[in-house]
Amino acid sequence: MTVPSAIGLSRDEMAERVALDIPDGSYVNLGIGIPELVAAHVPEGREFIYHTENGLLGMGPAPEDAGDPELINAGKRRVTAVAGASFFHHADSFVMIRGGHIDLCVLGALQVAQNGDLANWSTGEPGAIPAVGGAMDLVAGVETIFVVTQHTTRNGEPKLVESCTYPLTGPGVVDRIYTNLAVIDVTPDGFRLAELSPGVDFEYVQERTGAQLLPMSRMSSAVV
Amino acid sequence: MTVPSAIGLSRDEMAERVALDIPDGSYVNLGIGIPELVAAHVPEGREFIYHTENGLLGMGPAPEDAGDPELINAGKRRVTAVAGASFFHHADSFVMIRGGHIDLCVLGALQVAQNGDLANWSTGEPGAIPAVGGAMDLVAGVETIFVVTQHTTRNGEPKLVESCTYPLTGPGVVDRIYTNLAVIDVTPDGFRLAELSPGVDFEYVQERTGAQLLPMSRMSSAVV
Amino acid sequence: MIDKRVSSVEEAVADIFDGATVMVGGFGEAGSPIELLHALIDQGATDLTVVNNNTGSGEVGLAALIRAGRVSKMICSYPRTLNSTVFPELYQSGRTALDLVPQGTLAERIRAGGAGIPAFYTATSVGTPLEVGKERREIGGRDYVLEYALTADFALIKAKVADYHGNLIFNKTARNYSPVMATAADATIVQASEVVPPGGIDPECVVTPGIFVDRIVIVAEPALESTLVAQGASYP
Amino acid sequence: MIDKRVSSVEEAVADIFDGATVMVGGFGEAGSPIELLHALIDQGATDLTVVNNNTGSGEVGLAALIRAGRVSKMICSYPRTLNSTVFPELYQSGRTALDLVPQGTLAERIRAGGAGIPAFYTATSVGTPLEVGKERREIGGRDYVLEYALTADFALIKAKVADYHGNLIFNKTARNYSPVMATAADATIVQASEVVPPGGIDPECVVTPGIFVDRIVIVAEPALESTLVAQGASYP
Repeated sequence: MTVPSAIGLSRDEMAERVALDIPDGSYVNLGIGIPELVAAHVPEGREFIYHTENGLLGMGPAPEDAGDPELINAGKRRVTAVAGASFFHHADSFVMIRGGHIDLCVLGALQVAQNGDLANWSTGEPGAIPAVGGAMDLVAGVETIFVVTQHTTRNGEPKLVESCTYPLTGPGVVDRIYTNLAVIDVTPDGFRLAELSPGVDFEYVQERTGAQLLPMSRMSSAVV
Repeated sequence: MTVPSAIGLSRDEMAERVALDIPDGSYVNLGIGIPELVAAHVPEGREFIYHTENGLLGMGPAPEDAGDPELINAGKRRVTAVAGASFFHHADSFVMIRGGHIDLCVLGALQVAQNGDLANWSTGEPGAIPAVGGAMDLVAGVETIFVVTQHTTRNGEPKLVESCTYPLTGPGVVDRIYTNLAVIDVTPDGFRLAELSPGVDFEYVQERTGAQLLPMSRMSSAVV
Repeated sequence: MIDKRVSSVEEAVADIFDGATVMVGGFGEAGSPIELLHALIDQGATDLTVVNNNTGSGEVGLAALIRAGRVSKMICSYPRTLNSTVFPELYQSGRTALDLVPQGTLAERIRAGGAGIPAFYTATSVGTPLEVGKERREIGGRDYVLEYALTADFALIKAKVADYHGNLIFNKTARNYSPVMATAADATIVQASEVVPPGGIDPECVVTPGIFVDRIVIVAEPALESTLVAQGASYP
Repeated sequence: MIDKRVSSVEEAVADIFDGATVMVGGFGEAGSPIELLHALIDQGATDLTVVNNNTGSGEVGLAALIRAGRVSKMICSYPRTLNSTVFPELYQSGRTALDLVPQGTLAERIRAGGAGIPAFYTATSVGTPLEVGKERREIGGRDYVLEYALTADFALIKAKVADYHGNLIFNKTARNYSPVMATAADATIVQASEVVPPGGIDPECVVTPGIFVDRIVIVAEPALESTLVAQGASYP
C-alpha cells in the first residue's frame, strides 16, 4: 500500500484547510499535534481567539525570545498572550469548555467511527500508560468538533472506521474530518465526502477508509 | 411580665460578650442586627477577619465619609475594606461559607430549640414575604454558630424553646446563645446555662425560657 | 477585529423577548444595571422571569420593571429590602410569582448553569421548608439535596471597565452575581462605565473573560439607585 | 497580627504525615512548587496519595518524590509528559497506582471539595471506559455521570506574590490548579517568590483570598523544572 504522506495535503496544508472553515470571531481550542498548526493559518479578514485549557484565553504564537516557562499551552509549549487575553484557574477554564462557551475544537484522532465516535486518547494496549488530559471534556462540552488527521496510520490502516476498536473519547461527537486525502462530514447516514484533495479521487479515498464513504452531495463543501 | 430590656445586658454589651468568645485570627461572618455590633468589640490583642457574603473578605467599619455605594455589606450598609482585603464573586463567596472555611458565624434568631434548631428567617405567617438570604447556607456550612438575641420577644414570649414553631433555618446548628440575660450552651442534654448577666439569677432566666435550663456545669464558661 | 460594542442601551436590549428569563446582576444597588433595566422598560418585553438577589427598591431600576407589570416571576433570595415596596404589593396580590432560593444555592445554581453542570448536591436547606420537592441523598454520612442548574436567555450586567472583547472588571462589591450570571446566559449584555481597547485591562486581573460577554454599551456615569430613591424618582 | 509566614520550607512541610493525600499545584512545570516538593522528600513522609495534572518530569520535583518511592497513588489526568520516565516505570512495575481523571472533571472535583459540594453531574466520560463504576443519570434529556468531590490533607502551592494573610497572585498560566487546590486542602502551604504586608496586593486582583491559605514561605528564586532537567539534575 502506498505511503499516504506522499499523496494529498501536507500537515501544514491540512491545518490551513481546517482554518478556512472556522467562522470569524470564533473561540477555538486546538489539540496537540496537527491541530496546533491551525493557529498559523487564520484566513485574511478573520480573527479567532484561542483558548488553552491550562488557563489562558487569547493565546498567541510561540515567543520570539525564550519566553516565559510559566506561559505555556496545553501541550506544555511556551506561547504568548495577545492583547485582550485573560488568565484564569483550571476550574474556570473548564467552565468555558464544559459550559459550551468554546465554539469549536480541533482534535487529532486515533480512530473516528462513521457515527462520529472518537478515539484519540488510548490504544488500550496492556501496560500502556493511559493519559486522557482534557479530551473527554472537550468533546463533551464543545458544540463543533473538527478532527484533523492523516487518513491512515503509518502502517496504512484506516483511521476512519465502521466502529472504533480503541477506547472512546466520546460517542457521536465528531462533526467533520480533515485528512491529507479529503474533507469528510459525519452525517446521520455515515461518512460523506465533502472535498477531495488535489490529485485524489473518490475511489482512492474509499479504499483507504474503513467504512462506506458516501459521495459528495450537491451542496457546497462549506459548513460555515 | 417585666419588659426584659430593662434587665441584663444592652445590645452593645451582648455584642461585646460575644466577641470575647471569638478566637484570635478567626474568619467571621456577622448577620444583620445585633451581630453587626460585634465588629466594634474586638478584644485587645486579637484580630478577626470579617467576611460578608456579597463578596468581601476583610470588611472594615462604616466609612467616615459618604463611602462608596458599591462597597456594602450583606445588610446593604456602606462599609470599608481593610488592608489585606479581597473582592470576589458570589459563587466564590459561598465556597468560603459552604466549604467550611468561615470559622464562626454570629446570627440573630426568632427561635432556638433545645436541640440547636434555628428559626431566623420567617414567622411563616400567611401573606408575609418570605426572604431567606444567606442564612441557610451559613448554618449549613459554618462549623460554629453563635446566636445573639434578646432572651424574649417584645411581647415577653420565650425565644429559647423546646421545639421551633417557626420554619427552620437549619436543624441542630446552634452551638451557643448570647442573650441579655445569659449565655447558654446547646448541649446533647439541651440548654445548659454557661453564664448569668449581672443582677440575674437562674430562676429568672428559667422563667423566661421555653424549655428546661440545665444549671451551670463546673466547667468555666469559656468555650475557646 | 472582534468588537462587541453596541451604540446604545436601546440597541443592547432590543431582542429581549416576551417570556424570556433575564438574570440581572447586583446585590442591592451595588452592581445594579439601572440604565439597561430602564431601556428594557422602554423596550416593552413582558412576562419575564427575572433572577436577582433582591427585588429592587423605590420605583427605579428593577423595582420599576416589576412595577410596570413586566415580571411574572422572580427567582431570588431576599425579596424584602429597605424601600422595597413594589414587589411585596404585586406578590401579595398574586400578580408576581416568587421562587425563593437560598443565596448560596442561587449563586451556585447559576454557576452550574454556566459550567455545564446540570445538577449538584448541597447541604443548604436540608431539614427546612425550602427542602420540599427536592431529592435528598446521603453522601459520606451527611444529608444533601439535589439542586439543578439555572440558565437564562439574557443577563444584564454592570461593569466598571470593559474592553472590546468583553473582558470585564468590576467595582468592589458590585461584582457579586455578575461574573456567574455572565456565564449562564445565552446573551450577556454589559453596561460599562469605561470601555477600552483590548490590552487595556491587565490579563491577570480580568474577572470576566470576554468569552462570556456578547454586547457592551458604555454608560459613563451610571445612576445610583439610592440617589434616585432619595430624590423620589420614578421610572418611566 | 495575622501572619501566616513560616521561616523555611522544612518548617512548612514538617507535619505532612505518612498516608496523607497531597494536592500539588502546577501544570507541567508552570506553577510546580519544586522547593516544597524537595523539602517533602527530605522530610520523609511516605505512602502518599498525590493529586496533580501530571507526574512530573526528569528526576526533580514531583518526579523525584515519585522516584523516591513516596507516592503509592497518583490521581491525575495526564501521566505521560515529555521527559516523564519515573512514573511510567513505577506504574508498570505495579508499585504506584493510578487514578486517571479527565482534566476538567479533576479540576471540578477539586473545586467541589473546596466548595462543600459533595457531588455533581457532568457529561464528561459518558460512553467511555472512564465511565465504568460511575452512576449515570439522565437530566433534561442528556446522560451525565455522578462525580464526587476531592479533598486533601495538604496542598503545596507556588505563587508569585503572597501577603501575610495568605492572599495570593500567580504568574500567567502558573495559576492553573492552585486556586482550587488551595480551597480543597485542610492545610494549604504556599511558596511565594515575594511576600508583602497586607495591602500590598490590589484587593480587586487577589486570585486566592487568604482564608484558603495556612502557611507561607518565601522562595525568592524558585528553580524551574525545565532548567533542572536540561542540567540533568536529580534530587536529592
